[in-house]
Amino acid sequence: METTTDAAGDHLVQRFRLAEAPFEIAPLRAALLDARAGAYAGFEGWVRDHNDGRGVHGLRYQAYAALAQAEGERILAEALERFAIVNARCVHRVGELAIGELAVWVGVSAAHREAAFAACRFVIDEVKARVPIWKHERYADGAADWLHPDDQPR
Amino acid sequence: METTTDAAGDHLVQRFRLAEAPFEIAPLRAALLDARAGAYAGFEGWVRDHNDGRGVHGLRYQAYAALAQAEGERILAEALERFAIVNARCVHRVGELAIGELAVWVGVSAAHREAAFAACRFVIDEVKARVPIWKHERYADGAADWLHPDDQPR
Amino acid sequence: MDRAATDTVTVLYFASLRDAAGVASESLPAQGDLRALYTALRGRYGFALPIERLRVAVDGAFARWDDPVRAGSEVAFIPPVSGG
Amino acid sequence: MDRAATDTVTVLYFASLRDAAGVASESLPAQGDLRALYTALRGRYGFALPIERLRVAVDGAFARWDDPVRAGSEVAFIPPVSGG
Repeated sequence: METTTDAAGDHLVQRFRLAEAPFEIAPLRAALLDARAGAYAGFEGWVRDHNDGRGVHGLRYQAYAALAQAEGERILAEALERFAIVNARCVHRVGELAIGELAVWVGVSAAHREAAFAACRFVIDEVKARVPIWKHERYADGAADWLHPDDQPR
Repeated sequence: METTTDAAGDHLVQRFRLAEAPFEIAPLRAALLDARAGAYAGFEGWVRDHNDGRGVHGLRYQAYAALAQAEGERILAEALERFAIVNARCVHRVGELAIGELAVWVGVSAAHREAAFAACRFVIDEVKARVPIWKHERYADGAADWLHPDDQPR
Repeated sequence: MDRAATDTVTVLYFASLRDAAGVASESLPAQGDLRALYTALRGRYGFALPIERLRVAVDGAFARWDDPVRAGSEVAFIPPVSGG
Repeated sequence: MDRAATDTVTVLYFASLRDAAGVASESLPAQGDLRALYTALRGRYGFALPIERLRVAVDGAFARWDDPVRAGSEVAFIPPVSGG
């Protein structure tokens, strides 16, 4: 992945990325392989054919890209601080997605499985709660809507 | 994957498998893709270069294949009963493995992430606790040993 | 976006706010605080979301509703997110 | 393995038990219960693991130590497992 530079001029690895087109998981997972790591936990969010009992034909994600990137990086940095993990990455799609397409991917490597699972769960929970990305669903009945869940902001 | 036949003659999907050679994750993951599933949780166990502070050069897994297969299938059937998941699979390597090789893979698809994570964790925990597979480690200092953890059997 | 102007603020709209406003962004006079700005725009465009359900960001970082609207800045109203 | 014999049992060894026994399996007279069988073999081969740390399986299914050793069956002693 590319690198960014922080205010102090240090080169930082880019751990969070917005993808405008379908992306491959294999190279992302491969970048997490490490001789120190005995455990890898991964999460993928896929576009389902229904939501709350309503048929879904497709969807679109819109992001406030600058803030989404910054907030995503913050979440992955927090995961690395909080959990005994080796590495973590997340990629989130934006744009039009069809049923069955990959919407979000999280990968975490760690010495032990406990931390790998906990950090992976933390990252996807925080991304869903904090990163400025919005889902627009098109329904089987012809309707379409932006999803603005009730429990936000927190 | 192949199918097995239970006592009543029903054809059952084989969800657990022992692999004598390196295996590809991509087709296993692809088999879990489902339009009903919005979430996928995966776990991989890799061979680390150390264990309890000791340098590890490589390892070998030995299995009681007949019972390992039966017990592995039981664990995946239990996961499908206990959690609201769509599908689950597990493959465990046997034989010689080098540092960084994949030792075990678990994949779970579900409508929601909560169940996907919980079931994935359940499967790897139960496989490690119950399936008759033994690890033989070769250490940097030339020693080698079978691992028989203290907290077994439970 | 007119970031060069010293007396205006650029406002970004997302999701249902963008649909209601009919534009992705616009340049507006910089005056009052962020709360007053959203309240005025909600009145103009009929945004469904009350301010309690939004967050607000200025120049790409989260901000407080009491912060003044700074001329030359970029303000984004953040509806409840639904990524993942 | 001599599964056809009606008066013998096939015993399978794994991991440290296999190393200590020097064989993966052997055919032995079928007598007593599974507990007595392991105790006798532990005496013969010097297995480090006490019976409390093992499980036992007969014909591919977990069994009880009090079960009799059935002629023609396949007995496996299961040391603490370490897969994953």
